[in-house]
Amino acid sequence: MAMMRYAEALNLALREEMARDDSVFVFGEDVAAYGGVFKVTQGLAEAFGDRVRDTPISEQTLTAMAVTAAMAGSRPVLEIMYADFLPLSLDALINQASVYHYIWNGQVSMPFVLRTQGGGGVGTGAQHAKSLDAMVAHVPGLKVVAPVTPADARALLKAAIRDPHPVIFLEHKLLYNLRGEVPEEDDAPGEIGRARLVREGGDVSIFATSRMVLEAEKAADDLAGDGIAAEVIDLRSLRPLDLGAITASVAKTNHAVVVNEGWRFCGYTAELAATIMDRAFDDLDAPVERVATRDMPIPYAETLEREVIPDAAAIAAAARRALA
Amino acid sequence: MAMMRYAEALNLALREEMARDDSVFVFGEDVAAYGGVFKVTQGLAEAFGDRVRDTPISEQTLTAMAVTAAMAGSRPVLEIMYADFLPLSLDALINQASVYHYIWNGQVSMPFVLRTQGGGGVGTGAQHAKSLDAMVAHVPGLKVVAPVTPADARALLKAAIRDPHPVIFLEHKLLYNLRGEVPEEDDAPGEIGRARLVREGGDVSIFATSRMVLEAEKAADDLAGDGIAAEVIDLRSLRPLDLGAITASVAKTNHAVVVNEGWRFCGYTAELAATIMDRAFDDLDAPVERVATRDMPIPYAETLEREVIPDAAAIAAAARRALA
Amino acid sequence: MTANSPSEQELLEMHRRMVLTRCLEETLGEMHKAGRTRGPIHRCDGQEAVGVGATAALAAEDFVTTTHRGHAVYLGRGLDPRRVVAEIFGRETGYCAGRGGHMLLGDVETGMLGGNAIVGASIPAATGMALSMQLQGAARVALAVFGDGAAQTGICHESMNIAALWRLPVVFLLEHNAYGLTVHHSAQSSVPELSARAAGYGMPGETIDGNDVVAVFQAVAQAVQRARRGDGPSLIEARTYRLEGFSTSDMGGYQPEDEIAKWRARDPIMLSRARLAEALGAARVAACEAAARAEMDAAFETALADPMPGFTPHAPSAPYSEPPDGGGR
Amino acid sequence: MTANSPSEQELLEMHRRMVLTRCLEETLGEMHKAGRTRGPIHRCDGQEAVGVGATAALAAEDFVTTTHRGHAVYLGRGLDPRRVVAEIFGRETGYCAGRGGHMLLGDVETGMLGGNAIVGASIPAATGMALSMQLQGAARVALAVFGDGAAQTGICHESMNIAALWRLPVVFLLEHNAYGLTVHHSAQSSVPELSARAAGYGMPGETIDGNDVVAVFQAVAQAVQRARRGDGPSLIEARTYRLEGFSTSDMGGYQPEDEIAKWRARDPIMLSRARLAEALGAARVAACEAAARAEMDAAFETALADPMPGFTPHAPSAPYSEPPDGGGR
Ligand SMILES: Cc1ncc(C[n+]2csc(CCOP(=O)(O)OP(=O)(O)O)c2C)c(N)n1
Ligand SMILES: Cc1ncc(C[n+]2csc(CCOP(=O)(O)OP(=O)(O)O)c2C)c(N)n1
Ligand SMILES: [Mg+2]
Ligand SMILES: [Mg+2]
Repeated sequence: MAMMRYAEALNLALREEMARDDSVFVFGEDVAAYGGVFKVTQGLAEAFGDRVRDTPISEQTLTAMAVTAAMAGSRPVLEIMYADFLPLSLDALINQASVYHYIWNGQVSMPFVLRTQGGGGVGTGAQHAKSLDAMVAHVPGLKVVAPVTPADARALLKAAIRDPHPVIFLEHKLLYNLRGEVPEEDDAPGEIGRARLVREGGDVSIFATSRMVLEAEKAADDLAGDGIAAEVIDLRSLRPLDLGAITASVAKTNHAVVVNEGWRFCGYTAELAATIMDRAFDDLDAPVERVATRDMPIPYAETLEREVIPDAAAIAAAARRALA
Repeated sequence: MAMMRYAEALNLALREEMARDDSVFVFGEDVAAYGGVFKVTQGLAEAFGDRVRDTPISEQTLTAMAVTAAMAGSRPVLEIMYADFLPLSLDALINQASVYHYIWNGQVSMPFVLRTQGGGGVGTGAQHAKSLDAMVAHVPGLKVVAPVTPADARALLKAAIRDPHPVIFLEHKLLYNLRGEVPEEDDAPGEIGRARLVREGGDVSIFATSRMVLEAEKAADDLAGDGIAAEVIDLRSLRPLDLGAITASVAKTNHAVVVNEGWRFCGYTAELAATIMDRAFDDLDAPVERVATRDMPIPYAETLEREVIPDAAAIAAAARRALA
Repeated sequence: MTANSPSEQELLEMHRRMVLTRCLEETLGEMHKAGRTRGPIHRCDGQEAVGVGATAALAAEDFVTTTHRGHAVYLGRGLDPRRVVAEIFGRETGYCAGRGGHMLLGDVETGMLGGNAIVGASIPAATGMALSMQLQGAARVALAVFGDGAAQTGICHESMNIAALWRLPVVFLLEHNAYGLTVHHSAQSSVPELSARAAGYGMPGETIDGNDVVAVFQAVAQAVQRARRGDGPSLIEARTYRLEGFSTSDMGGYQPEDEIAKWRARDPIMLSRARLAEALGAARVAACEAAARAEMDAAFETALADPMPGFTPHAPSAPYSEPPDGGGR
Repeated sequence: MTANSPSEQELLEMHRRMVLTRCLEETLGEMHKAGRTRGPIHRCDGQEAVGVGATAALAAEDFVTTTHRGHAVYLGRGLDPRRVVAEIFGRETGYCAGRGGHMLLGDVETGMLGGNAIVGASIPAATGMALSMQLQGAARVALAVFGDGAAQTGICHESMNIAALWRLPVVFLLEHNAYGLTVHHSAQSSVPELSARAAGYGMPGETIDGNDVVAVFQAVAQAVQRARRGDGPSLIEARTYRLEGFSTSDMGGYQPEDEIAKWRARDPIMLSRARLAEALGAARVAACEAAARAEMDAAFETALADPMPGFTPHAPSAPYSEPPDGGGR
């Protein structure tokens, strides 16, 4: 076991996979010489030379190149600096990556990873603070993961790199400095598609993603003060979903809150709410409560931004509504 | 009243609004000399000259230009030939159009319309048959409408052009030849945000969008054979939703089926199902049934395509499941 | 004779593939009129020299990507006509078991990866394959075929910049047929000669006669050599013309008759036939053409008798299914 | 003296605005060190001549769009320093009531529409405004300021092609400061001189000294005249240098010391000061600078005392609310 930052855990996973498999390469803006603006790729260029490349600012083409470099035998790991730029990647994801495995009748697989980071809270403004999880999760053929702990960051990035299909790997700007135990000796990849039970509880299930898991934990603390036992589940994998974990928890608590930092309307919480209704309708004593970012651009000023992005208080309030 | 094709009704609306307001202009691929590949803009170039422009194949920039041309005092109507290309427009929609009205504190409005057409059923293949409604409906500050009848096509396009905010106008390749009555003498714009009651019924509510409304009507016929009275509601406006119409219908029938031609996971039916649960939980006797396109690329061969895109049979089966 | 001059045998084979393509297009035209095709079909009559000449200049292990109008590339690359026709008609025996159709045909065996109906997408596609080859240290080249309309897309610019910057082994072949859908290039492109843009990326650019299969072969062969040597990409603008309209759903009216006539007089198959007849005698050429015609006829006959695919949700659609136990409708 | 030569008064005013900008940047740097800024701030120290010289060449009714590094454009365009500072510190009195921050500042009054933090987005933004002006028959021009990194984006290509094709009244001003974030232009761009790309669109292109405010003014004034005449767009590449790193979150280490020193010796404010001192006397220039400094200090003092905005969900956020009765969390 070693304590390390989330960003360091990602760096470790990249190093391990690049050392293990020559076909893995890393590219993106500022990832080589500078080591990435969040320092996730630090030192990789020194260790792996040309397999780590700084690129021009051309997200659309870089994503399309990841798809076909993967078809041609490489395992690209592309860094898109902010999730806000995912719209630039979407054509390649929807009209290329999503298509070929099925349409070409299984002739090709596309083992690439698109790493990006989203989320707000630090005054980066409307074009650098969004979570567009729902947009990528909507695309068939993509897997979407969003680890919260350093250990999961490492294990799931390794799994993503080894996966024969495209994986969108969602990080969060406020997670990079989070420290946690990482079992250095165990270098097995994680399993994509499994949720993580963060905290057990019998009264209400809170299903959250990415940094919202930390807010959900705080909300659970708050609720505990009122004698409410909240179960907190970190979904980890946004697609595919761990349906077993979800339905088992709702069967126990009969109340559910779903939390995601993206916008609400047509957002990721809609799928979670609809899926829970579909799979656990008879277990539900109240409608699933959705906690999401307000349906508006994210303002710069701190006094405004904090009203727009969800926090522990909003989650606790939703849990209380569910139980009311 | 005049009988006309859906495409003709759109053409009429464009003519009327261009004649009424000099600031309206139309641009897009093949819209001028050829009159549009679906002939919606036929004759406009002859009538309005330079205000109708053929463009290079540059969707990303064309969309961004629509945003700022609108800011600068024009009312652009941009045609994006296939909804499959909406990913190319998304950066301009999410990172530009969505942003400015709020972020600039109300200094600007952006009265532009993005017309496009989606949907499958005629062998156009994985890159020309999709419905990406959920992607645009997710973006705050955009309105999204999808008329089904020629009368609504005309009235809502006029409303969209006059709206001070961006409107995404979703057509369907299989609707263009649909004929219907259009009240030529009444040239008032429609009202965005109002659903249309297509058929009354007391047993189950079917909420559908675009061409799926026609399939829902066929499903209702089929269900009627079994003595099941289905209420069919054409949402018309995907954002904003007509919540009153939705909750009133569910209060009456206690069962709901939601239908959209986009993919299921994180798709538009998820929002509908979640919203209905949220607003009408106590009225629901069964979970909301979702009918959507299978989560996979749309195959070319007819034998495959028809298994992937929803039809009346799938809708009727969902209604029967809801009532089971 | 330059180092890139095709042998007589190669010339005859290119001719055969052009004729094969023309037979495919003409039969598709008839089938369309008879109401037997599904979805739009983009014929390349008059442009066969581009796809055929270019693919003839590739090695077996090279890659090629093409557009919605890729029939000459498919057959130029040596794909089996029967399986091409089967794919166009959505049969289980098609290259993609009917899932792709004529615009999205892909074949891993021959590196034909693949047709692409998003305008411009063939460009970054080939560039990505070239990057993979460079990283793998493989002397394999990727050829991107794309249209004059596609040259105006953002990904064309981004790809050319990246390819030139990194000296990727890719060849950019701009198939300039004067129109992007119904719009003349003068209303789409700010410059009449698109090869002029190569200078903005510091790579060689030239405009050639795209109706001369030998000129195409030679220009592409030279660019392929350059790429294989590690000297980076080139841009070749092959001027040609689309004789049969944009697609089977084209309502026509925008291609002037005299323009069509002018280009019909320079039909690439006619030009090639004349050249070959001189070298090999008219009889040998006629025999070659007849064989090609017969081969394509047989391809249609067999393919049309092949079965349509049945829907089996989970093979190879497994990665798409969500939730795991079914998803979909 | 050409027709585009600024008067002495204009020169002094440009100098004042450059100094105003430098004071803003330096004070922001101090505030950042003191932990009083929020989010990244992109300073333009050393590049002031580009934004200031260019906006000085515009008429009052023209439009300008800029980047995440737009301070010289804001102040060059004559925006009120107090409201600029207020916006940077998220105050209710800022140009956007604190909603935009320093990267997304917009002001309809002056046509400063606006800063943009999506790299490249200022280019189609200005092009769209120019299209609107052309259609309205207005003799108003749109100026797009963008970086050398932005020149590699697809929208740059698409916009230049469309603007040249339609002869739109737009001026493309490429502010080449040698880096895109931390990456040197030689690792981003396939050609050393980006003005070379203008030829690919059939428009004039030139590379100028971006640290000489007069050179910038003259080049932009000429391009603006051309655009206003209806002769279409131009590309101006202004070579300059970013003295203070990418942003306040830059960890440095990639800009060589001797490179910085070389450019520091050509500081645009120094160059302008020397020229003006010769013409007007050092005292007058010093007085002008002191006044600018005082104005910016006052702007900070007032702005920092201004209130933060309070959250009111529905004004002007009405079009966003969904469902109508609240939405959001
Ligand atoms: C991104 C995108 N925009 C628009 C279309 C519709 N479309 C299909 S082909 C075509 C014209 C392409 O012109 P060109 O690249 O010259 O190819 P050609 O058809 O002439 O072979 C258009 C606009 C598309 N398929 N993809
Ligand atoms: C589409 C997009 N990609 C990446 C970024 C992150 N980013 C912000 S500024 C920048 C560098 C821009 O370089 P340049 O255009 O030269 O402007 P400069 O910072 O030098 O003024 C990058 C990569 C972004 N904001 N938008
Ligand atoms: Mg063409
Ligand atoms: Mg720069």
